[in-house]
Parts: sequence; structure tokens; C-alpha cells
Amino acid sequence: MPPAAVSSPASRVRWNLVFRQAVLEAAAAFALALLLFGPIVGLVLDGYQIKNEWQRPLPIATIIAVGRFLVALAVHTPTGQAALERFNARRRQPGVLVVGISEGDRRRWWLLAVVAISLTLPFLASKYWLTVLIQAMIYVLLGLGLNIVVGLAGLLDLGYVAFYAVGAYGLALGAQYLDLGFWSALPLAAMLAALFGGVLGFPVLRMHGDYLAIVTLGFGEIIRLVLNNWLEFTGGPNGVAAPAPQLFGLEFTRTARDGGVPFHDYFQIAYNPLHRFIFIYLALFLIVCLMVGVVTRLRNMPVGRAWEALREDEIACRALGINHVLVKLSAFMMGAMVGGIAGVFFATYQGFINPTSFNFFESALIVAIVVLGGLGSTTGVIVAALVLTILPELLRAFADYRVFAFGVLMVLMMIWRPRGLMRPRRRAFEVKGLCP
Amino acid sequence: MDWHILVQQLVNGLTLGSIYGLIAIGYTMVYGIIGMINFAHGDVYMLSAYVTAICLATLFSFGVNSLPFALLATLVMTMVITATYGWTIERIAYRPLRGSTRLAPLISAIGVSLVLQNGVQLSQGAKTQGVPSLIPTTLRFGEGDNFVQITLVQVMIILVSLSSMAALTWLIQRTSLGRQCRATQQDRRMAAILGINTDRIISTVFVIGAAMAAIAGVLVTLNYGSFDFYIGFVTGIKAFTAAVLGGIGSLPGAMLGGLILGLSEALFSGMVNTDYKDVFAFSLLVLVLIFRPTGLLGKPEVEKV
Amino acid sequence: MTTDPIQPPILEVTGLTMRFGGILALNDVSFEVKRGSISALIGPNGAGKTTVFNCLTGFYKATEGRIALHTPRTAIDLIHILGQPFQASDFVNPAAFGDRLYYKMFGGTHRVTRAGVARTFQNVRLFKEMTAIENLLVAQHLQLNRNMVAGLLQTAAYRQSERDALERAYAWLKVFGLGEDANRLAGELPYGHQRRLEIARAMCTGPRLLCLDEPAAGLNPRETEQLSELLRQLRDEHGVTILLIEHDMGLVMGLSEHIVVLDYGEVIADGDPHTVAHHPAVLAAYLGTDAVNDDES
Amino acid sequence: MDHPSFPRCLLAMALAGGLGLSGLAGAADTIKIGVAGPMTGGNAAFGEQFWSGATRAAEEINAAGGVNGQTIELVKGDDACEPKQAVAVANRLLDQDKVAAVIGHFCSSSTIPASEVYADAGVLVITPGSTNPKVTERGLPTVFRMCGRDDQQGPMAADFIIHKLKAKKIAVVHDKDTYGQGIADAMRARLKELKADKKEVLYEGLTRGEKDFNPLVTKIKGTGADVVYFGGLYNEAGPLLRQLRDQGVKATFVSGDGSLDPAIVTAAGGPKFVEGSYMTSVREARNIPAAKKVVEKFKAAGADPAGYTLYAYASLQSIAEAMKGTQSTDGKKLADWLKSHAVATVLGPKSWDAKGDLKESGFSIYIWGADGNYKEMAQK
Repeated sequence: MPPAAVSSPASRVRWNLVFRQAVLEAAAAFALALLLFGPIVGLVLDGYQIKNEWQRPLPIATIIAVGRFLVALAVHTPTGQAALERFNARRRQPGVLVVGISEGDRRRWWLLAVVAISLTLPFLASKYWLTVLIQAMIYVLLGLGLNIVVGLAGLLDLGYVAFYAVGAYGLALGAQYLDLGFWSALPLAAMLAALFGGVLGFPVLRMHGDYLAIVTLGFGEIIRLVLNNWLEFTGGPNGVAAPAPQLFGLEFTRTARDGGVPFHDYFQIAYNPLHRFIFIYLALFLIVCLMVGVVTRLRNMPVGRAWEALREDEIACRALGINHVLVKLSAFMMGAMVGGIAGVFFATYQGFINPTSFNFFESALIVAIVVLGGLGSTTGVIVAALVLTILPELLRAFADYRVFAFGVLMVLMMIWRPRGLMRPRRRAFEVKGLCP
Repeated sequence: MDWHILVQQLVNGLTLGSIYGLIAIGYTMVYGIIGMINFAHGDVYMLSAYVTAICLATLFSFGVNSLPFALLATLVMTMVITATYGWTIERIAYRPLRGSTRLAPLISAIGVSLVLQNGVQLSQGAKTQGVPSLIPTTLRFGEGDNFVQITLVQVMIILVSLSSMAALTWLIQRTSLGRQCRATQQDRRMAAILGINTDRIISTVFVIGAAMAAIAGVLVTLNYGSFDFYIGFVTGIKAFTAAVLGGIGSLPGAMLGGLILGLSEALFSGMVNTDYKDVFAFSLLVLVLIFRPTGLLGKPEVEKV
Repeated sequence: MTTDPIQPPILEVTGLTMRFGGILALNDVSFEVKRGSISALIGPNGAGKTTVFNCLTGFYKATEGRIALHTPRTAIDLIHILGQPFQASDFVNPAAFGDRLYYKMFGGTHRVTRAGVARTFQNVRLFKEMTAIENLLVAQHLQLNRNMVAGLLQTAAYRQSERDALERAYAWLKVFGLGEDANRLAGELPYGHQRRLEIARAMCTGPRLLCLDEPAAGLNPRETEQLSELLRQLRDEHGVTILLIEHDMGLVMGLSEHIVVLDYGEVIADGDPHTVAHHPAVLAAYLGTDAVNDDES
Repeated sequence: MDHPSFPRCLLAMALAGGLGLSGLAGAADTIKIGVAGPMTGGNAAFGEQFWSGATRAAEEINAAGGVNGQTIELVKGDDACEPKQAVAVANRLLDQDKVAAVIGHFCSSSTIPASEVYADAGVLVITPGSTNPKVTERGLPTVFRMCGRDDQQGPMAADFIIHKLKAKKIAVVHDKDTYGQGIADAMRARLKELKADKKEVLYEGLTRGEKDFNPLVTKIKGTGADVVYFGGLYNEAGPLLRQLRDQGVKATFVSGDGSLDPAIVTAAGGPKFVEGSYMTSVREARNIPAAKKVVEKFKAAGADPAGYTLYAYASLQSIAEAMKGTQSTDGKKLADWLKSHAVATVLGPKSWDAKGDLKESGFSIYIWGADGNYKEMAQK
């Protein structure tokens, strides 16, 4: 409570009112919390009996009530009001920022710094953090791919994991049946995923918004179920082994398995299981960089502009002679292809895949990356992918509360930044003599 | 297929479908009014199963002997508590996001779903819970080996869901609250200008949806006897599919979609193969949407140019 | 301006009928638009003007009738290219079947635009989160180098195509007096600018026939005046035929050479401004608010 | 890329790197042992059992003076039964927590990729619950299991169904998961060997996490099967049993150790539904004199040593014994020791073959009584 404000009688009356209001709100919050948590937290099922644990919901309800009380008071202090104002102002910001042409130089240094750090990191990190980084990179790739579909073309795809699965199984089954290696499977699986995207997309891309979402969700589930049920071909729930990557025929294993030469033997160095992961990381980093470049160029190409125009207004696009189905299809296939590439890396990094890795929650997580990234912002997607993959690992410190805390943070992040972490940016154009 | 098997499968399909339909109402109403897929709804249903068991066990531990009274009290309590959850979730996780991108509440809903699942796991444990079989009565039709056997609870499921549907339809079509709901659904801004408290109406819709899920939760718990903190996921996706199949935004569509989905699952797994029944269900959805892009009872979308 | 009597009209609408369920929105509408003219489609609210537009530009599939667009070389049936349902006869005639299948798969509204009909919308439909110049670049989609490989490798041909597009876009922005707004988001422009940007965007598709749906709605008198200047300039300097729906009778009477009046989905008058303004059916349709009074306001 | 994100980006990466480097070993007077399994997600019940069993065992061992003068400290690792998380958590346990051995992974699909990680680092891992043959068939020297294999109990069930129950029509149901389908397929393979595969009238999978199996039950009813064999866990077995009885199907229900759990009574809705069902499982812990005391201690603490609890308990006992026997925590040495010595565990004496499988799995058949308890059937 502001000490200066209490002195005058008028403000004292006002503060009395505020105080009373806050007490009422706190009481209501207490009652509500008790109703919500009383039965679920306070009465624990034990067989057909009940264990009474009333000591658990009471503190929760008390904390909520006190919190509500403090917040109710705080919004009436000048600092509280200013904070509220700032919070709301940020939420009202327009979605898109147009950046000038002169931004390039500064960005180049940042870019260089990030690349340098990303390249040195794997040599410093422990194996655990290296695998987390690989995992994060795979999600960056997935995020970039889905960003084309959801962020740029505005098509809500809730079954993106299907293409991820096609890529992963493309490598594993390709190795099993066709004797493909990692590098030959990479382009093939990518093309296969794109083909899947095309075949699935063509009949359904005429649908609007959320109907498309549920149909893609359906496709995602169908693919997962088929992978799970088709025991003879995919190994069903038992999964399949995926080959490890090779560098020009060099294997990253202790002893040669697939008839190649182990990497450490060739270079006469001691065997280190990290080599394999560093190699995967570097290859993945290369692909991610390539993908960022491709996406950046695509956005400024006719097809990329058409994607974004389609997101903004499909009807206007049609009135401009753009075949919306084909443009959507190109976005869908492009996204599917990137998903397929990510799948190949996932499979080779895991060494073993089964359908549980491709469930609906995975799709939801990738959509969350894109939305949190700011729908269309490449940097945003990268940051969001890193946050959403590294966060659960950091939260392992919370042990049992890990996923719970992850859920809470997801809600809070959306409330804090409903439009995502990054505002999408647009390039300004320069034409001789005309630009101000 | 023999007639008694067919009849039995139809009953199976109808009960399953009624449950889907009840849960689908929550999806369809929320979608209709704010255009959001409420992925946390399945977990609200899961919650109601827990509340049911907790209420029953508490009542029995206080020595309540009358089964009808216990069931009724449980139903009311479950509906109240679950509806409160529906209201709170909307208030905390969705309302602050109103007016931002369409996808923000979707992500928030996924977060809420994680919170509910893991919150229940943390407080109630991960193991499968259950209630004893309270109404063991079964009805048997037919002679010898060719008989149809239905539990009384199955009959209750069909009756209760149909009557809840009827009551809800009456509420939406005939009452002032229903008119306000429909007005808000058609044009939220205009409704607000006309003096309808749209925030309150949206809250009401969440409350109704949760209450319907609570009815489903009570019935399912009585019928199958067991549940765990993860049941919301599978059932939720199915119910959402049902809502879309029937035409999302349409109340009768939700029930119809639920029944069709339930029946087709039952008949497909009965006549063809259980392994692929979900594949069949989703394929059915895709096919229906290709030929009727707004679902079975959804209003055909007239493009506003 | 007189049109060459030998040249066919650019647009020929015959017996256009449109039903929504049981409602007859258009009933046997027929009219012509002369090449190089500025024509107007007027009528009271709900007369079916926008429905005619939506049929012309391929957003609705007319229930019956024919819409022919005469290009210098051929006549294009604008309904055919939208893709029509299969008919029994198609299954015995493979050529017709293939044709219909092709248009069913790849046909649609965009084909109409490609045939040379561009339009604007009653409620402005810009790509709000894209800059003004990008709006115009999107409109040139079909004229650009869309080869993905070329674009990713930034080949010389691709860069040339992009430069040309940019210059064309700037040229159009200048024509519409929007040069200053080039790098601003379309959604943040003042309303009058948005209206003009939408017309500029339609012009970027290189149309023969430009259909404007209430281009002056929401503009102040000065802006309306500028608009009518601009439309004349478009017709005279860029050789485009203009068909517009408008409620602002001042604009319509001053600008157009030919007026079609619709009421209850039927054409009730068709002719030059003077004839139409004094046509008894038109006066009756406007119920007292006669067109001449509007003209003076 | 745009610049304002980079501080954040850097922060995240620096955090990642920093934490990676900071994973220093804890105090030297404790031995860390990882307990990995599904602590969240649909299979979290089994993760809880692992944890409860392992913690109880650790308390006992520490109370008795620990191992080689050191006390055991357990570290929990959650994999949610997802291969992706299993690999991450395996790496974390090794790098971050520097565990000396691991009890873990429940789902075979998690155990298989995770055990590659442990084997690569030469760390001993004992899985209390992964029954898929592949777990030990890949020639990884430090991978062991405390449970039987699918291809051991499945055939036993087949023999029982054919010889004892004299079944005429057998309906086989599985849960489309590694364990369930694994034992169901092993059972079928044995049926074929017994030339009884003609007796199989139905072979289908249900979906885990669902509760409504009525259509499948009706189908079983239509086949007129007199024995239903279910490969799966009690979560699904309970409702399946109840719905069978609700529809008036009287077929005998036979299942594996995943269903032999007191919780099945709760899941089915009462003892009358499970009465008369048969299940195969390893020699029941509660009947072993050594285990009685342990079980009582669990009960006294208000916990029920259900499902895999005692398997986890026995796993930790074996690890501790091996560490005492070798005076070391080296995975290779521990593995060699375990392969050459028998360990007296709460589940009875256990010894392992060269692959890491139990030499004698000691499966027997249990029958459920009307009181909701089960008892071992007299052998022969």
C-alpha cells in the first residue's frame, strides 16, 4: 500500500473500499479453490475407500486466496497499475514489424556469433546436453517445416507428426528392406514425405480452417495406427532399428557393424561414443542452416508471398488469379518434406523407433512451437523450439512436477505473449528514387 | 452375423455413441461460440470420473445406504464441481487470450490438458481407480445360446444422454439464455452491442459443456467401473471427431456424430477387425468431410465475399 | 467515347439465374458491357448487384445462364472454367469427361482472373499484415518467374523478373498516389488509401475487365472526386473496361456511360445515364428517393 | 534471422552448455542408482511401482549398512514410455547424475534404445518389467532383466489352456503393445507347435487407454470361445473381464503377469468378475518366506507392493549384491559377477544366463478366488 496516499481522508476512504473489495475477492477465491481442490486433492481414492487428506487442499486454497488478495491490492497502487498498463500495452502491439534495409549489417554479426557458438557447443557439452541439443535441433527443423504450413500459409495442421513418422520409418524400413544408408535415405525419405503430403493434401486442402485441422489430425492418427498395427511390415509396437549415420563409409561405432571402417580407427584416435552425436549434431546444424536460408528465400519468392497472402485472405488471393489449392499444396508438401528430413535425423539419432514417438501430443508440441514462435517468424520458431525442448529437461529438477510445471508454463507463456515470443518481420523494399 | 450378435453390437454402438455425443457437446458448443478447439475438454471429462468415484466413496463412508439417493447426489455434485472446473479454466486460461490469434487458446488448452492430467496424477496417484459395480442388474433377451444381454446401466446411458440432449436443446431453443447463446454464436460483437454480456455467455457455455461431460463421466464410471488419469485423451479425441463428423457448432450434430461414430466403431470391429477400428473411424471422418465439408448437420458455409 | 460497332462487347451476360436454396437471387439477368466503356450496375440494397459480381468473377457458380468474356482471340465461358458437376452424358464422351475432370480439379475462381477479369471487394480485402508493395507483388504472381529452383538459387533470370515486378508495382503505386505508403503495412493505411491500393492491386493482374464493388463507399467527397478521375485515367490510358457497383449516384451519373439497374434480381432498366435516370421503373424501385435528387446532393 | 532474439537464444544455449559442464559427481560416500520408467503419462502407474519398490529396498540396504561402506541414493528418471525421452533420460542419468547402475525402463520400446546408451557407457542396467525378447537378444553385455520373457510365459499359458483347460475354441486378444502382443504371439506360436492353432477362433488387438471393449466382447461371444487369452495389462484386463461377464460370456479368462495384480479387482469393479480367471506369473513373491516380511513392511507403510514393485526391489538387491561381491561399481565387472553368481532376492534366488535373462524364470499359474485374492495352483 502506498504510504503517501493513505494520509488524505479521501484516499483513506478509497483504500478502505479497495481493501474491502480485495478481502471479498480473496474470500471468493478461497471458496472456489476449496471447491476445486477439496475433492480432487483432499480426498484420495484408495481402492473403493477414501483417504482423507484435508491438510493438502487447505494450504493451496490459502495461497490462492492470499495471492488474489495481494493482486487485488497491487493493481490499485501506482506501480501495480503501471505494470498492468505495460502488460496490456505489449499485448496490443501490432503483429508485424517492417524492418528497414539497413538492418543487415548488425544482423550479420549476430548471425556469425550464433553460428560460432553453435559450432563450438557440441565439443564442450556433455553427452546428455549434446543429445538434448540434437533433440532441440530436430524440433527446430520440425518447427521450421510446420511454420511454412501454419505460420506462412495459415493452414492448421494437427497431424504434422505423420510426415515426421514417414521420414523416420523411411530410413528404418529403407535400411531394413532396401539396404539404404543414412545419406541415400535422407533425400528419398524427404521426397516420400513430400509425396505423402501431396497425396493427403490434394483432396482436403479445399476445406476451410479447422476442418482441415481435424482431417490432418485424423491422418496423423491413421498413420500412427497403421504403423502400430501392420506388424509384418513395420514391426508394430516392437519398432524397428534405424541405421547410424556414416561419414563417407566411416562408422561411428566401437567396432565396424555394417562392413565399414570405424571412424576412430581410420583417424587413429580413441573411441568415443560422443563422436557419433557430434557428427549428427553437425550434420543437423548444417541442414538447419540450409533450411533457414531456404525459408528466408522462399518468403521473398512469389510462392512464399502467395503463401502469406493466402493466410491473410484466401478470397482475395483467388480474385488475383492464384490457384489456392496448388499454392496450399506446395506449402503442405514443402512442410511435409522438412518433417521427413527431421524424421530421418530422429531415427538415426535414436537408433530405434516405434510408433509411440509419433503420437498426437508430438503434433501439438510442434504446433505450440510455431505459435509460441510468433506464427511466421523464423527466429521466433528457433527460439521457441529451443525453449520448449530444453525447458522440460531443465524441469527434470522438479521431478514429479515436471510435466505439470510444463503445462503451467505453457499457459503462462501464452497469456504473457499471445502473439508469440517474436513479432514476425517484413522486409522493406527499395526502388531507385522512390523510397523515402 | 446372427441377429442376436447384431442387436448386441447395435446396443454397444449406441451406448458408446451416446457417451461420445455427450462429451462432443462440450467441443461443439465451445467451438460454435468462440471458434476454439478446447483440447482440455477430454480431461475435464476425466476429472468428472474421479469426482464421481470420490463422491460415491465419501457418501458410502458416511453410511448412506440408499443407492438412488447416493447416485443422484453424486450426479449433482459431479456436475457442480466439474462445471466449476470448466468455468475456472475458461476464466484463467482462455479469457485473457480473447482477441489474440486464433491459435493462442489452442496452445493454452494443451497446457491446461497437461496440468489437469498431471495434477490428478500427482494428487490421486497414477494407478487405475474404480468404483464397485453398484447396479449389477442385467437384462437378458433370448433363449439358450442366442441371447442379448444388456446391463441396466447401458440402458440408463442411452436414456440419460438422450434426455440430457433434449433438455439442452430445449434450453438453447426456448429460453432467454439459449437465445443469448445463439446470438453470441452468430455475431459476438453485435450481441455485445445489444447488451448481452458475452463474457458471461461464453462462461456459461463452458459450464454447460463441462456439466455434460460430467454426466458422461458419471455414466461411464458406473458402466465400466474403472478409470485412470489418462482416459480423457483417447475419449476426448474421439468425441472431438464425433463433433466434427456431425458438423461442429451444431448440437444435434454432436449427438448424431457421436452415435454414428459409436455405431460404426462397434459394427466395424464386430464385422471386420478391432485393430483397425480407429483407422476406420478416422477414415470415415475424412471421407465425410471431403464430400460434406462442414460435417453431416453443419450449415453449408456460404462464402462471404 | 464511342465503341467500334464491329467489335463484340467485352462481356456478354445472358439469362443469368442464381438460386440459393429456395431463394431466387437472380432471375434471367442479361446485359452487355462494351469494350473500353465505364459501366455501372446499380439498384437498391439487396437487388442482387454483388451476386452478379460474384457470378461474373467466379465466386458463385450460376445456376443457369451464360457469361461470355470476349478476348481479342476467343470467347471464354466463365462458368465452364469454374468446374461443373459431372453429367450423365460425360460418361459416354471421354473428351467431355476429361475436360470436366480437368476443370473440376484445377478450375476455379482463379481461372476467371486469369481470363482477364479483376475485381475489388465491397469490404476491402487487402493482405493486411503485408506491406503495400507486397500486396502488389502478390497480384503479379502469374507474370513472375515462379520456378522454385531458380528462386532458391537466385538466378539472374529470377532476379530480373523480381526487379521488373517491383518496378511495375511502384509504377502502379505512383499512378494511385501511394508511393509514400510502399513499405507500410496495408492494414495500417488510411481507409481511402486502402481502397485505392485494392484497385491498384487488381490492376496488377493485367485485367481486361475491372469490376469494382462500391469503390467509393466510405470515401469523402474529395476522395470520391479523385477516384472518378483515376478511373477515367485507367480506362483512357491503360485500356481497361470498368464495371462498377456504386450507391453514390453522383459518381455513377458523372462517370459511367452505360448503366444497368437491378431490382429483386431482375434487370429493370438498361441504357445511358439519362435514359436510366428517367425510367419509371427505376424511379419506382428507388421509392421516392429519385436518382436526380441524389445527383445533386 | 532477426537480432533481438539472440540474447535469448544465447542465454538458452549458454544455460544448456553451462549445465552440461556443471554435472559434477556428488559426494563420494553415496552410490547413485538410477530408477527410470514412466513417471508421467499413460503408464505412470508402473513407474510409481518401480520407484516405491526401489526406495523401500534402498532404505533396507542402507539401514543394514549400505554397500561397501557407502549408502545408496536413488535418482528418478522419467521417460513417459517414449523412446525419445528414454534416450534423453538415460544420457542424463549417466552424465548428469553419474549413476553407477540403473533399474529400469518399463516399456520394452523404451528399454531397447535406452539400454544401447547404458551399454555404450558400460553401465549395468536391470529392467524389472521389459519382457520383450529383443531387450537381451542384442548382445549387450550389461543388460539384465528381473522378469521373464514373453517367450517363456506365453508357451506356458498355451500348454495350460490346451492340456488343463482342454479348450476347444480360443479367442486371443492383445493390447497392441510390445508386452501384450509379445506374450500373445508367443502363446500362439506354442499353440501351433501343439498343433492346436485350428482352435484359435479370434486374434485381435484392443487399444490401450480405452475402456469400452463391448464390440470386441460381442464378437468373442459370437465365436463361442470357451477360453479367452488376453495379452496385456490389468488396466485393460479389468474392464474387458467385466464386459465379458456383463454380456453373459462365461469363457475362462487367462492372462499373463501384467494382469496379475490386486488392482485388477478395482479395475473390473469387484471380485466376482475376476473369480476363476487364470494368470501366469513368476513364483509369487508373497508366498516366498523371504518376501513375507518385506510385504508386511510395505503394508505397514500403507503401500501395496503391487505389480512390479517387488521386481524393482529385487533388482536393487541384485545390484547391491553384485557391488558387494565385486567391491566395485564397474558395469562390466558387475555384469560378469551377476552372470556367475546367484542372488537371494525377495523373489527368491535368481541367476542369469549369458544374455542377461533369468536362468529359471519359475513361472507358475495362479487362480483368482471369490474373495478377490489369487493363489498359486498346485503344480501337476
